[in-house]
Amino acid sequence: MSKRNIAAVIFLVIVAVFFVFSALMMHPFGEPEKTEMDQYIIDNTQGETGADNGVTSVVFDYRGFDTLGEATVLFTAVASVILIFRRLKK
Amino acid sequence: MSGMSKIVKTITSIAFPFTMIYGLYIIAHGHLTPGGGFQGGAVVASRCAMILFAYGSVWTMGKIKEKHLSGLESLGAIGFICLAFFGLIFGLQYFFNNFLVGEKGLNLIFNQLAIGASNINTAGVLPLMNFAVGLKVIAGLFGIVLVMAYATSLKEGK
Amino acid sequence: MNLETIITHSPALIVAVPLLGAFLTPLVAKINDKVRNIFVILTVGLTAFLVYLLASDVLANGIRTYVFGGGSPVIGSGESAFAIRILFEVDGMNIFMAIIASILALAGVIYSWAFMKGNTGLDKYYTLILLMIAGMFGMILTGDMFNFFVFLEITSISACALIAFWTNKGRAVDAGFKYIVISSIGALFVLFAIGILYGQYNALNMAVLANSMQYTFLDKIALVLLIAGLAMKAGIVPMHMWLPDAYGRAPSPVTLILVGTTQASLYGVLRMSFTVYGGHLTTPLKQVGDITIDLSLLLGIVIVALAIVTILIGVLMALKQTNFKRMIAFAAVGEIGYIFLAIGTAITTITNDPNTGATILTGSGEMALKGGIFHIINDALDVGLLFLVAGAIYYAAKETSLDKMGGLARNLKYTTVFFLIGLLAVSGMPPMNGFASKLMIYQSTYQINPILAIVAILCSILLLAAFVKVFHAAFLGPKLPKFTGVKEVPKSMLIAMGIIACIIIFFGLFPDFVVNNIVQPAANALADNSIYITQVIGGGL
Amino acid sequence: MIFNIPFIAVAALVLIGLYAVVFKRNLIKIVIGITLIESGVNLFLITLAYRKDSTAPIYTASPGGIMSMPVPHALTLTSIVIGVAVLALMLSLVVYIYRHYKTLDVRKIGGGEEE
Repeated sequence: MSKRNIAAVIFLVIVAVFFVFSALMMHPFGEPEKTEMDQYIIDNTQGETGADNGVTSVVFDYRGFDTLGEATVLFTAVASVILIFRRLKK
Repeated sequence: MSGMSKIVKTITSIAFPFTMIYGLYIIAHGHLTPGGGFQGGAVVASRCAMILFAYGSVWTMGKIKEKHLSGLESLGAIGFICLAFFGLIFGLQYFFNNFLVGEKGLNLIFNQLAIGASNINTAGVLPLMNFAVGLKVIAGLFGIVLVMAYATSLKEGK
Repeated sequence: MNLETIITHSPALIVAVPLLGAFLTPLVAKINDKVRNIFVILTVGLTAFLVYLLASDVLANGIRTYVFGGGSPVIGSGESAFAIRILFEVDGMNIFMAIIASILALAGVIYSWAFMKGNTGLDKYYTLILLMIAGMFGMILTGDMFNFFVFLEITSISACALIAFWTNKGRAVDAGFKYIVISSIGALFVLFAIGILYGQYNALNMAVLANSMQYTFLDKIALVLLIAGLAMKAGIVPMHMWLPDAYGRAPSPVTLILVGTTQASLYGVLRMSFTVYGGHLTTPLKQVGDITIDLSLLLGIVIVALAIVTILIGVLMALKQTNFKRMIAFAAVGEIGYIFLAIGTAITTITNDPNTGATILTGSGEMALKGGIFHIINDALDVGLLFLVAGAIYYAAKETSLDKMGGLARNLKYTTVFFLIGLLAVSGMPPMNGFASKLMIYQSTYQINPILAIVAILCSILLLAAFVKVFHAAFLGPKLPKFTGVKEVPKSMLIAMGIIACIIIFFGLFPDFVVNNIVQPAANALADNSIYITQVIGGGL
Repeated sequence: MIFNIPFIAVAALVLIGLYAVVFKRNLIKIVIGITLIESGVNLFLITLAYRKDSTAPIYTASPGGIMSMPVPHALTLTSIVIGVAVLALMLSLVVYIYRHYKTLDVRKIGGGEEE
């Protein structure tokens, strides 16, 4: 085993301990402690946005700017792939 | 990538309109049922990718070029960001304001804000944004798949 | 629309204008190349103008928030307040970073005009440049954790494609792949941390999170993940491998903006550790004899140790490089180490105010923080100028290897002057800006531990030696026959280098002006997070 | 503790992905590793959304009762699209790396002419 491998194993073990600890210490599955923000959205999605689908009202209204970023990511990916596969000579 | 056998091509052609309409339905009803612009767009784009596999990338590239798809995607993105910019001009005058719902202005058909009143024409800009994003996702995902398939099918060094 | 309206909306517009420009670029490019270049420069210029307007307002009137979609920023008050919409919150630190980003973006776009001429795929190149700029501004201005992640990804994807711009060179593609692997893993760590914080507090807004932070074990894990993920993108030593490759292989204007995105990740580290976790850095951990080891001391020592290693590796590796751009890239690693040295020194001195209980910095800590923040802008400008000079040499002489250069000063007069300015600035010589900030860092670290200051000064001198060697090898000496046809670079490249050089000299001559007007508000914003929280929560503390 | 099995699954997915990224020599396997980490994080966000006995946060034909939290759904949607973008970009770069070096082994790439 080379030095690089030993370092990698140590890194992985540390990260593993972190992740497993955090998984064990999360709140019990299905019983989040605080839900005000989401409860507000569920209660008001029909009254404020007129949408039946709570997720759509979050995606396009409450957190619309994230969706703009998400659309931009896709746009970036298309531009990147076309740029990378372009012809290099005219 | 050359095309597949005749059976695959025929089945793809027959299934094409149904899956297309399914995807468009998901986009149009994004604010009412599970789904939305991204999900419906992915359905339509995967349908287009299926044609790509059935008929081969060279054939598909002859029908539609990646620059057209790129332009279409730009159009969807511009539509989306313009709807966001309209919030600055109308409504509460904030970026990303849902200016079509509320008590003033263009509220004749869009303002049914109550439990159970939602319909295809409610929710203000949400359906419009769904359409813009749907267009973007269709063009974007299909463009990525098309360019990658076409470029990798060519001989190296071209 | 009057000026006040524009200033009100400028936080959103600073991000939205480059985005709209990027979406329009493929359509505008159909007209012709010149119109496209002018369009891109105008878009970035408009963004820079908006940054100027916002900066003049924020520096005069204090912090400013912008709610996407309108309405009040939070619902409820005090401990139970929560924000449902995305907020942009602009304080001294945000606007300081935005100023850096706007300078780099403008210079990069102007420089691209002549430098990139003759390449194919320039429509997509300009689109991606605008997207990268938009992502950088989004990272800097946002007050929402998940929004930060989204813009982080936009910058990494566009930057990766631009690093691999010259796809006929295998090493460029390799560098791009390395960059995307490192930065997507870093971004996923950040997203995991955001998920942990969301699961705990059901909030994504930075101010609301800072307000309700309980500092449980899970929060500590989230902090580690956040800092690890962002440090990967900022190029701190264990994760610096991608940086010289990416900086060295990318086209020069891309490298310039890449420096800006690296600084934006650095800003992320500062924002997370000082603002989101700000009030809890003095949590006592252990009592050893008379000394109480609190969290800030531990975190500070770790950061200082990493910073020293970063400086050493950066400078020592820079000494042995033969490729000009790679050498500057290692110098850039070293410079980031200086910033972290100052930040770490500042963190070690955080204590509780005996009267009010608020977290404060003691004397030398405040100077260290100011020096570190001042060095962020100096590092961006100095390293950026050097990269532009390297690009100019490559453009004129088609040569990047230091062994094969010589006597270029006769042919490239202005470029030589700009290189001298950058050389003096990056190695911290008076009267350039690098001296002003490094002096502050030396003074403050000397009070903490003299050895640190000595190591820092020595590394700075080594850096000077390395660059003087380059100056001698590339610009002085006999004229080589193969460089007889070399002409001075085109005007647009000279203008871009001139802008940055002028700012460097201005900062060097009037450091007090800069420190008092731009750096001080940024340091204040970092040192005390209660203003940031109160602005959103509305005094419900 | 038994109720935290979804979170442990998340940790396992992320760790398998990290293992692939750190130890595998094949570029495609590294890409797969990153996608695994990404799936783990997406699963994590979705598990955060669940509340006991809850239905989807959609009022059309809703049976009533508690609804699960809509925000993590939106975040996951964004995260998935970002994942697709990153995946497309990485695969196109891998194609180019293969064209240059005629191999996908990380130990053999990175050399070549100094331009």
